[in-house]
Amino acid sequence: MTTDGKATAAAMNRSSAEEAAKSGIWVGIAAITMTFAAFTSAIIVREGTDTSWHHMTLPGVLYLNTLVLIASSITLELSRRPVAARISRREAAGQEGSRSGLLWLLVTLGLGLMFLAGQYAAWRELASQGLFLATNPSSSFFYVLTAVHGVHLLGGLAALGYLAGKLSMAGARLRRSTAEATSIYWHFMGGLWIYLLLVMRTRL
Amino acid sequence: MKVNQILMSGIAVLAAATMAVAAPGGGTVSGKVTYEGTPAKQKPIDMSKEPSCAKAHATPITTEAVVTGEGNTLENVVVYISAGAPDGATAPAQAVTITQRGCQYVPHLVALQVNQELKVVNEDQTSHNIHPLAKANREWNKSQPPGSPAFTEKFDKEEFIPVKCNIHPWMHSTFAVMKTSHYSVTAGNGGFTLPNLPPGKYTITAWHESYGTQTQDVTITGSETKTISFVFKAKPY
Amino acid sequence: MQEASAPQAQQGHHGPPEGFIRKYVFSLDHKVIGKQYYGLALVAVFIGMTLSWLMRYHLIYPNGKIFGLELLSKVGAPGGVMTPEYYLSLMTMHGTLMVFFVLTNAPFAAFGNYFLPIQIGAEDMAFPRFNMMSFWVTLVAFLVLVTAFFIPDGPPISGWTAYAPLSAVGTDAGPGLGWGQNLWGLSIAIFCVGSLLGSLNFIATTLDLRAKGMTLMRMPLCTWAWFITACISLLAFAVLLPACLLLVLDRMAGTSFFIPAGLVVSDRLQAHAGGSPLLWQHLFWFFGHPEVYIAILPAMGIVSHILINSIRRPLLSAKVIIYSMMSIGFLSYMVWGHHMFVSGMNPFSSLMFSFPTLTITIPATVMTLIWLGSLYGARIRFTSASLFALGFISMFVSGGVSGFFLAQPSIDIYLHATYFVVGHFHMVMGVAAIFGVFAGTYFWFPKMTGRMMSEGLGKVHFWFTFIGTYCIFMPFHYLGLAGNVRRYSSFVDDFLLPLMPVHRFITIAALITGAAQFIFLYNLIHSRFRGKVAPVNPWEATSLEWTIPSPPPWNNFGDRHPVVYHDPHQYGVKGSLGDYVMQDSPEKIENES
Amino acid sequence: MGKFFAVVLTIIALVSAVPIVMHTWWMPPDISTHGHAIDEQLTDTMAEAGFSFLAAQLLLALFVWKFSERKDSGPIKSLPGGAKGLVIAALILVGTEMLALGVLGQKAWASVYFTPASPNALQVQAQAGQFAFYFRYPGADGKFGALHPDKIDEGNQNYFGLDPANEVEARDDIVSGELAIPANREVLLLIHAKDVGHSFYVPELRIQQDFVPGLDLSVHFTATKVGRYEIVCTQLCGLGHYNMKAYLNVMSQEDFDKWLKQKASEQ
Repeated sequence: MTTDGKATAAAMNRSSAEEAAKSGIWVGIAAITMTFAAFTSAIIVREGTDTSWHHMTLPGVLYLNTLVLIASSITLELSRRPVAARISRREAAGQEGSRSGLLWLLVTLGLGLMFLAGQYAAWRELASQGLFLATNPSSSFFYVLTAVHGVHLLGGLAALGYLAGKLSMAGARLRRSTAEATSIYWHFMGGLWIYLLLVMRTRL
Repeated sequence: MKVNQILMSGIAVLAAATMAVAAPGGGTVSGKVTYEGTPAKQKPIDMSKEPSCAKAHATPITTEAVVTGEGNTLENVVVYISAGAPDGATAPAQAVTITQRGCQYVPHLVALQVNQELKVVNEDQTSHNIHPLAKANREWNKSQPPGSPAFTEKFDKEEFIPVKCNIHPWMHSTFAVMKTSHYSVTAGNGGFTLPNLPPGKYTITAWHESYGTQTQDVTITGSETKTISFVFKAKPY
Repeated sequence: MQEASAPQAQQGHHGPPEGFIRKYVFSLDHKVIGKQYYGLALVAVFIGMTLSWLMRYHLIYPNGKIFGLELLSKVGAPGGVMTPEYYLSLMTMHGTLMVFFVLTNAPFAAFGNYFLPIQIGAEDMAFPRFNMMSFWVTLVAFLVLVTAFFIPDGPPISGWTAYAPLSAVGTDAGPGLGWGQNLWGLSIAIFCVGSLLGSLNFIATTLDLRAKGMTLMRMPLCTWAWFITACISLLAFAVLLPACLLLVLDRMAGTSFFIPAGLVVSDRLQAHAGGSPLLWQHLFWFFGHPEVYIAILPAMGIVSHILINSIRRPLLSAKVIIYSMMSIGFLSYMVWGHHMFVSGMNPFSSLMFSFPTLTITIPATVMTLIWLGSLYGARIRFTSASLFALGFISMFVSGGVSGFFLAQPSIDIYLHATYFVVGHFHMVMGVAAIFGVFAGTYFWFPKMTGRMMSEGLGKVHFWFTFIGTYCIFMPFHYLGLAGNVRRYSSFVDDFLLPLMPVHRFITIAALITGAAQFIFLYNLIHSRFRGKVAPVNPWEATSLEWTIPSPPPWNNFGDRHPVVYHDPHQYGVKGSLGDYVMQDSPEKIENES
Repeated sequence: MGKFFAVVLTIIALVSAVPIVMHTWWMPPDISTHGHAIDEQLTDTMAEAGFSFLAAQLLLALFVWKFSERKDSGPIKSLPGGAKGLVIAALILVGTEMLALGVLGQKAWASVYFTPASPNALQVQAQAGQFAFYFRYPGADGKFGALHPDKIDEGNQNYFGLDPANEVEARDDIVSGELAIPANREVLLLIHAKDVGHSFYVPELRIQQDFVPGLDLSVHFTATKVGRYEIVCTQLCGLGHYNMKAYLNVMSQEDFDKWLKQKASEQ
């Protein structure tokens, strides 16, 4: 410990920085959970005070979207092992990694975009029924929840894009923690969506 | 002689076109506004929340939504030419004044022309708020603390604007913003006069804040005085 | 995990900044960001204080002319006479600026950013880019809010609590409720984003970037306070953000989250239906009460940190302080309903909210007793910093005891919305937290700038501020007991007229105390350029910030990676060369726990 | 410096307590049947809070006096009992104190909120709007006419939005700008907000209740002393908030009957 204190300390700092990305993402998830908990309680309070609560039928495309999002989580997991291999190989000897990680990552990205497109289709469907943001409380909550979830999902897409970019560039350095944090966040987005779907289905 | 006449009437038309008020001579429409039926009872206003104003009135004043005179006459009716009057009347330079005195708008109704200045004065020892609930014009909402100077405002569109004081809910008024310069507000005897009308066909409208509008068509051929009357239906509630 | 070699530059960390912009404007350096936060809070606090002067003057001379006020707003102050709505505008801006941009920024974001990484031996925050962003986002929030002064309608009049539907229905409800209120909602939403980013950074940094040997229990108490505050703030702002979003949608998109049916505002039937005004109150106070602790906990930490240095001995128990702060943080989420006792909430829930509120008294009392008990047998050094730390204890007690009353729903029936409440929160969260900031400023200024502040001026400033704030805020309680309602722009009720002499006294005290703050401003600016050059450790303190040069280099510890051997409470140590042992000194200490 | 601090702090603490002890600015005398419970609770709390305040400030002053600028170089001493003693003391003393206040406080709260109004209480509806209170009595038929927000017309003094043209119940409703009530009779006040949030506060009556738009609440109370008291708004409601008030007129039963008759003739 005393002989090469400087190098060890630097290494320690480095691994702590890796840890930080992971704690960071969990802390972020805590905050997002809190935000959606607030929305949920708003729905419950709002429903309780309203004598003429309009229930609505959720657009059918939402269920398809859900499947797409679940599929994206699976493809992300499929990319995990090759990406991890790529990272450790790069760190060990600086070799080029396999392309399959990148491929699965791009598939995930594509599925994510498909989900957003599907959400947009759901909005269009509601709009064609004459249900807009301000039409009634159910539709207000529907647009707000899907929009806020969508914005958070866009953040996840940006992270996926960043990962894919790094992977496709030869010689670019990619940190394991970035990859892990991104995948934790993406799975969380999926879980959050299923929760929201349940809330919207039972309450709105 | 004839040429002279033509010239004169030409000048008159020209003058009427540019400045309608200035048409000298011409015809006059006058008359009376009355009501039939039982008007709603005007309730006394409880000003106890504003002691300085309550003191200003020996006996409690009543609301002024419907003010009547002897012989069923109706006060605060705006009678004006709604069609037929030459356009382009320019606003008089003189401002009309509305005063807040004893937590009341004096006068209760102000008629003024588009772009004419309205001067707002607070004579009370309390803050007032003037909030014209305009739709066509720009809505504004200003407070006037005691001791602050009078201010002026203008309206650029024709509109009957209900006005309220946000601090004293019983204070209500109307700003009748007129496009024409031919208008008259009935006094206690219900009478109105629209003088200096060049020959032509006119639609005369009478407007009351509670009873709405009535119209009549009148044709002026020379310098005669036409008498017309409006009768509004009053309801107890 | 085996690491083969150290990489050349660490990602997330940065090299020495180059160029003016990178160094001082868009800096990634937590120290510069901390100073930027401090500067923002300083600007905000002087604006806020000026507003309070204008309000206090108006309260005793409601028809008095204020020179120059007409220039700021012709509609708000025709002829220099303040209108009732402009009073409320100034009040709203005072509250919002002080709570968000001063009490949240100064003790937490400013000092926390500067000293948290140093005190745990880190080179920077975990995510320097997020850190920079959080400041700039906060600055945007500030600018958006202040813009409200310069729009024709003026700032909003609905108070810093922005109760719906007053804040939601728009200009029908009064001036300032158009774009002024929109700007307010947007500003607060943006502020939430900045605070969330900041809190995330604080938590990750504390958890993962501590130097070798820096166990959690060896962290200084102020680091603990910032850490706990970050946890509170993360959850609180995560609720205020959606609440603001819904409010802005109600205002701008025609939704009805907070607006019920059948409202007739300014003779106009509103087109909304079904919303719940109480929903806004619940969401707001779920944030609002923890916000009180976001303001006060960092001050408690800073004061504890400075106190042990001034009294030259450890606190009776640092652990108890830490656990008390944690339980306060935890309880702060269970008490929001005590702001709503008379709001028509179910009377049973009032009781449910009353008990945890009363329970908060216990950790608060424990902390006070620990501070007091630690003075026993000490050797107190009197610096400006220690005076403000002692003043903090006094203020915290004075503001705290009035909480006994307001925690009880039955008494709250009488005291709710009176000046008693105003006195209570100004003392306990306003003045007490500001005392913490003053203490921190006098204490850390040498480290932040490399120069000492004038102690003489500092003490003059303390005496004016200490006596002055008591003169201002103690009488607020008397007014409240006599039933004086808050948020009135002038006092026209018969039962309030006999209280005018008290108001006059308060206004005079406020003008003098406010003026004394310019002594502080002068001291701050003058010492920055002309102060005595500061040594590395002027106060003979133990924590890591005092082991590095004043001001610290861009990477704090240079190439050194500090190793920590002790907790920071080693004052009055027997057998040591001085009476204190620094955290990174390998010296062995007898009986160290 | 330390001694100076101690002296100043002692003076501040003692001077602060004087107006409280002397009741220089104090609650107006209570005129309600439930108010004494609140007053007692407040007095008890004041005793406990006052004691805590003085004890803490004077202890702070004392310790600062004693341990400032100690000249001897002796070792630091510690408070006998240490942290553990203090924590236990705080837990027991403050814990029981707070528990006692909490439990006792319930009684006063319950007297206002948990007992229902008696069925023959006088029903009055209070409506708050920017920036005045209006009160409505059901009139001879004992029934309130329905409220129609679209019919509200302040210029005609139709503050509640009644529809007397179509509804018989509304015709005899008595609307007044002051709240007149008979002494010693329970009053059930039905709380209704017209526009934004307001609050009904009569310090003498020890009653404060918010008007929440969209949520019709009620409070009940019995006034015992004849007199005229101010009702003020305590919930920020807009620019005229400071000026939003009405009078509570507590009368004898005969006077009240007369008043009601006179008001009915004005409608």
